[in-house]
Amino acid sequence: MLLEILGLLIKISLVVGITQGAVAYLILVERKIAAFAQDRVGPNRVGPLGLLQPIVDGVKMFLKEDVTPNYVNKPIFILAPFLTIVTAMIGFAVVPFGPVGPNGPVLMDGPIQFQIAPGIDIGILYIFAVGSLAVYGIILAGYASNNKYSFLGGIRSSAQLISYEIPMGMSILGMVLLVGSLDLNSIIEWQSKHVWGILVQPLGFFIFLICAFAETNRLPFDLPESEQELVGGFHTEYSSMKFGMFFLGEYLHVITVSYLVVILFFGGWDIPFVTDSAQTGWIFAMIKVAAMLGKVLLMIVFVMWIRWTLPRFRYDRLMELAWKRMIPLAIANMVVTATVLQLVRG
Amino acid sequence: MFEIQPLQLIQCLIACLSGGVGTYLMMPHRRQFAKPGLVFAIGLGLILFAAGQLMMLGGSPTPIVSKVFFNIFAIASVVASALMITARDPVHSALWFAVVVLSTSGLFLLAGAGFLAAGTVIVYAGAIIVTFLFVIMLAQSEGKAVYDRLARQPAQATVTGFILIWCLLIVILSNPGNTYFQSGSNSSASLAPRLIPAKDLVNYKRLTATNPTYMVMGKTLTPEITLPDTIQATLPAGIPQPHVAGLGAAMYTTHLISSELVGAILFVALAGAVVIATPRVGGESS
Amino acid sequence: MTHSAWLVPTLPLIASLVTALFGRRLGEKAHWPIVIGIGSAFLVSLGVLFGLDHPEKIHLAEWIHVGSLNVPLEFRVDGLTAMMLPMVTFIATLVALFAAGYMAGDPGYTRFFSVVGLFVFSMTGLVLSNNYILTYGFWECVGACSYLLIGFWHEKPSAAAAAKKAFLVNRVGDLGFAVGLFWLWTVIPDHNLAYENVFGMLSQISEIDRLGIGLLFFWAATAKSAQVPLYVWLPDAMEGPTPVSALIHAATMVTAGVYLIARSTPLLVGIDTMAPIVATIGCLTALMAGFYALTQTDLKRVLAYSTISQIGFMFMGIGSGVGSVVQFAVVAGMFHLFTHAFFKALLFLGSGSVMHAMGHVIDMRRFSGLRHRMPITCWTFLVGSLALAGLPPLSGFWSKDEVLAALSQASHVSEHNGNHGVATLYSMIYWAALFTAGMTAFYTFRAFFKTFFGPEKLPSPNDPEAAHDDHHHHGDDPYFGKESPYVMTLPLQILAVCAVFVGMVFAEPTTGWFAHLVEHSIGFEQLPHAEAHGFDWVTAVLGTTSGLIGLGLAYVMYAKPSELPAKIAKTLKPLYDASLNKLWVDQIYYAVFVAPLLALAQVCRYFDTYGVDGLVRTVSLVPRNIATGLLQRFQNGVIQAYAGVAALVVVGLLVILVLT
Amino acid sequence: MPNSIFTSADLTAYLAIGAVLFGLGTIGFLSRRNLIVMFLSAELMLQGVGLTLVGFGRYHGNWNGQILMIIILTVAACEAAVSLALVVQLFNRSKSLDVTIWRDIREAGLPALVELDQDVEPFLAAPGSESYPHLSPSGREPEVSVVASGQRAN
Repeated sequence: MLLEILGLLIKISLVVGITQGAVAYLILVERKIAAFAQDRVGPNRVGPLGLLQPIVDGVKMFLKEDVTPNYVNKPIFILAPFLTIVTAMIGFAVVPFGPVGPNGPVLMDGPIQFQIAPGIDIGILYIFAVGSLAVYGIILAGYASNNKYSFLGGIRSSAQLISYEIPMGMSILGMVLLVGSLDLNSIIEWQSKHVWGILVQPLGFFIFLICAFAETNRLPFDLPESEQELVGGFHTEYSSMKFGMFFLGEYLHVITVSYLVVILFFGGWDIPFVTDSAQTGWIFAMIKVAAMLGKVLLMIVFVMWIRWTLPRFRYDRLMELAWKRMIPLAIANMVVTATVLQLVRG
Repeated sequence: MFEIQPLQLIQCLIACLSGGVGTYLMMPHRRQFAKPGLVFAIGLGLILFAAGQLMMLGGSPTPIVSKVFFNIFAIASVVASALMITARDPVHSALWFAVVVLSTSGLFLLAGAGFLAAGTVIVYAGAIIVTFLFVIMLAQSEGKAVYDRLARQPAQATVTGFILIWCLLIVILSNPGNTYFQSGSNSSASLAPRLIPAKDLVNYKRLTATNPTYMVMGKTLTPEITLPDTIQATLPAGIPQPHVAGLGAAMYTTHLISSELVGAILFVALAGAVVIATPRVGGESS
Repeated sequence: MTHSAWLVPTLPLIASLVTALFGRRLGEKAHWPIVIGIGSAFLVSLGVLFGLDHPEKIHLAEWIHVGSLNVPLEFRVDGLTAMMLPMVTFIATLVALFAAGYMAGDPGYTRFFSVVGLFVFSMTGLVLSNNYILTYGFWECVGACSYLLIGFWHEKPSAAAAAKKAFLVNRVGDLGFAVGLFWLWTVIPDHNLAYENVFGMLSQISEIDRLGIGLLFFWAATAKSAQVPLYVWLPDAMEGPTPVSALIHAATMVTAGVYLIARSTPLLVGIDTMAPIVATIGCLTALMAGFYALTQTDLKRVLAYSTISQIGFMFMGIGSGVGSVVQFAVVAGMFHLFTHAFFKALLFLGSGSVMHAMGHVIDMRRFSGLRHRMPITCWTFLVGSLALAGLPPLSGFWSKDEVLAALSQASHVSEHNGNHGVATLYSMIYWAALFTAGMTAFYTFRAFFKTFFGPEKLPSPNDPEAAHDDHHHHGDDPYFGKESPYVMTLPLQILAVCAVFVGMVFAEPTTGWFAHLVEHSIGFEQLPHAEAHGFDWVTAVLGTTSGLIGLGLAYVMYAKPSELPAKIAKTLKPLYDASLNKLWVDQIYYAVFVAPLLALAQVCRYFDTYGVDGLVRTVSLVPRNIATGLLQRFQNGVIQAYAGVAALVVVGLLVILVLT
Repeated sequence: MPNSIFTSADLTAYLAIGAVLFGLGTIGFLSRRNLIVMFLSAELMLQGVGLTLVGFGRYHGNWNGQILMIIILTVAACEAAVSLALVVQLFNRSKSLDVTIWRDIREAGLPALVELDQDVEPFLAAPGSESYPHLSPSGREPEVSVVASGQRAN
């Protein structure tokens, strides 16, 4: 019992530490990609190839003066960035980083599970539930700042996030129907046994990807913080590490979403013809973890690439896209999948 | 039938009294004798005390982890709801309600209703409360309106509410099944059918003991086996519990019509909300 | 061919449905389905007529089957049917063609044709049905169509009132039919009201029952066929479009009563009191209507009264069926019905053509001398008038002659049987009929001369007579003052040809085809009949003379403008007023029937307001006082107060639950 | 715990918490005057009922409780949608969320039951200059959308 709890704590600290560190370097990656897209060099002064830049950035964040304006709603103003980062982090509880199940590498009489909370059979629902809480951070930040632009940003984001949650939830239903389970690990195993999700659910993948961009407030859907219209959006009044937390939360969301895309549509740890769920031992476990990480990295790079490729949407177009395009498409995808399944399985 | 233990009765009364006084003190009202902040703090303390009494009343699950989490969620939900109904700022109200929903979801999770827990968070916390916040922010951006700082007849309301709570608690605690299962004896076995019909008991036993699967619309399903403890003790262990699949099967077979009706209601509400909220062109409302 | 007779009602029904469903899309072509449907129904009924060698029964389906009551959907083709079907469909086809021109541009164009199709369906079904109950059903359908068509321009208050009046008066008659049916149902042992069954069981029905049933049926017929005392609806029915007047209120529907009595003749034969009653009522109607028609200024009303009068002739013919004359009487009545249909439809369509050209003005005082402007209408109208006046050798002559002959024979036979009173009655009716024939010629040609002769004059809004002006503005009417289009004059010419020849082709003295046909109807073989009837030269001469006198008078008075009519009107002022005001029958009906009913309704209303309502109000005072005194204060409008009460009620329930 | 035994003591605990939530919701509904807080209180009562249902369902070992809770969830969503639409309409008419001013269904001639507004607990404003957001239009509306909406209106 105690050992279990200890293992759990180790896993949690590992995940938190790695993801936080990853975020720091993701910012560097983003800046490099931005520089590439704009035909610049990018940060290259701190350390070799600018590799120490994230550390310096972090130090700067911590050392800056933390300004809290006196007209803000203080409790909520302080609560908002924490909410953002917490909701972004706890989603990782059910994400499998590698193989999960009885075939994992054995350590101290038990297989290691590359997942903080194995055996939760409603993994996807959990992630959606947690993801739906992410809106609080933004809307409360906007409200508590007591600032016209922040407020508008918060209002915009709440409408945007609620709207895009619907098609996002519906787009994965096709995969859920195919697999017959809400457990992320089962979904990966089904894909390794049969075929990657993107091949059987291309429309679902497409809708999910677009909604993921909107849910993470990334370009071309970063309306809540669009600089030209709203100064800085909901985080205009924030400074220092509170601002850093919003930044962190955004990148954590990107990582979560990338994991989801990889798990749902790109087979998770699966490499065709190489891996399957029956393999045991450390070597295969490491291969699987690496495969998963690689795919997630590619996905993150894709997200950043899109940022420097597409211009921002107008707000009414954004809502129209959700309600008039995405939702009908998602419903059609679901109905067609269900019908075909019923016909095939009888 | 009034089979409540005197100790429980007294505990109940103390919890209700302290809770009632605490709630009354926390209510937004005219205060002349003390600072509002102090009164609020005293009320909150009383509420916490009442919640603790309540925890002692009801008992809690046996495994230690579950016990801890159960108590955390229960106290959080009770205290958060008390704060919700007394908050001056409606935005705070909504946020406290979000806390209530989250802790209730935790309780759902502890009762084995994981799907429902996630669903409640998605629907309530993710959509309904956000919409409420949205409207509050549009309608009234600061909690300084007169009607938010002045409750309507707080004393009468609190008394009514806590009489209701007290009655409910007495009814719950004086449940005949309560004494039957707590004593663990078969002395009042004749009362058992009030909890679960004898016929169903036999069926459950037969199903779970001899035939662990049964057919629903051509699909094989494992029966749910969560039963009152005395009966459950006699059953073979290790039969897996279907969760979402079982819920879905029950929902779309036994409760099919209800599901359809709910869908219809949802559709009608959608249309109704659109019609009501759309501003009339050239009408009196902006 | 006879077995396909069921097509005759079915085709118009389909056409009607097609028009009703797709009429909007057809637009100006909405008449095509109806013209084609009725036209093909006419072809089928021609086939039925020529292919008829023996009566045939067509069983289509079960309709009502309750206990011992079994009403099949069954058609019968026999002589009467085979005679009626082509007549109805032929005239309906021509009227539909005419209406295609007449109704053009009317907003209710498709509705009109749809109802016309429905009407033809009902009428052909009525004559085809082999069962009293089915007949009753179609009888009501016909009435409904009539209601729809009279009230076709329902936005006009007068049209709506006329439709209501027609419907109500027909209700009064239909009551008679219904009660007669009930009576018949009780006296027929096996409750089967098929014609052959009823006529086969005559021996088992007592004479008094037969008389009662017959009188009730005749009561129904007086309403449908506009006889005294229920004729009042027909003149008002002229509010409908003129083609409707031609089709329904002259040629076909109004003859349904005559048809019913003719069809039921086997049921009534042998009852001596029945025939004189029918003949008397017919004679009275013919005289009265003819009298009214003398002074009418409205062209359509003249024709309407002449229709009533001519149907009176038909009833006179049927009513002369005493003793051995029965079969001949029926033949005479039905033959007059047959010929009358052609020339009356012709006259009505002619008047429609005049109306069309005059911008829907029909008052004869406002136009005259139209013979040069509308030559085709004029000549066809002349043919119709001659036929109506009964001048040889046109069709009206032959049929009127047969009616008169039947009357004189009835008188002889009664005399022979020693029934002096009845004989005297019949001879009086005979002379009255001759007089009426003269009146007919007079008013017909009065209308003809006033319309087509004299100085040329067109209606204009400045006319002092146009006080109650119509709302039709004919400023841009391309047909104003001109001959009607081809689609309207063609039916006129066809009908004119028919009006000339149809009598000669079918009449007794020439071919005897008609009598031969009618004798092949169900039950008619039981009717007593004398040997072949020769041509009655005396009657023919007398009738022709009477008609010529009427014609001559009309020529003298109206062919050229003269002071003569006004002088005569002044001399015979009481008679003139009586005719102009139609003997004040409408006013008498109002005073006798409508006013007492209204008074009774008023009494009921006051009883309801003060008696019943007063009681209810008194009772309601009790809770009201309790509410205002005690309960009102709880309705304070604050939702939370209500919710608090609800919470306390829950507390109370819980207390009860715990303590018990 | 989901896989462990659910005793009647557990059931009692669930029922007790449900009852307390229900009662507190009642109090909130009875005493608060803000329409939105009243609706939140009603939702709180629904949560209490949901706890009861789930507890009973678990205790009896069937799904009925959870299914009823799902139905409640749906109805709550509908209620939120419709009621919020109504609240927005009411607010547009009276510029206030106070429920006590909507008393149109009361009998005539009854006195007002609400205390007068002068005895209000003081509002402790945050020190310093305040700038509350006022949603005034910033900048001109894009002309394209005006033309488009004009065409749509025609």
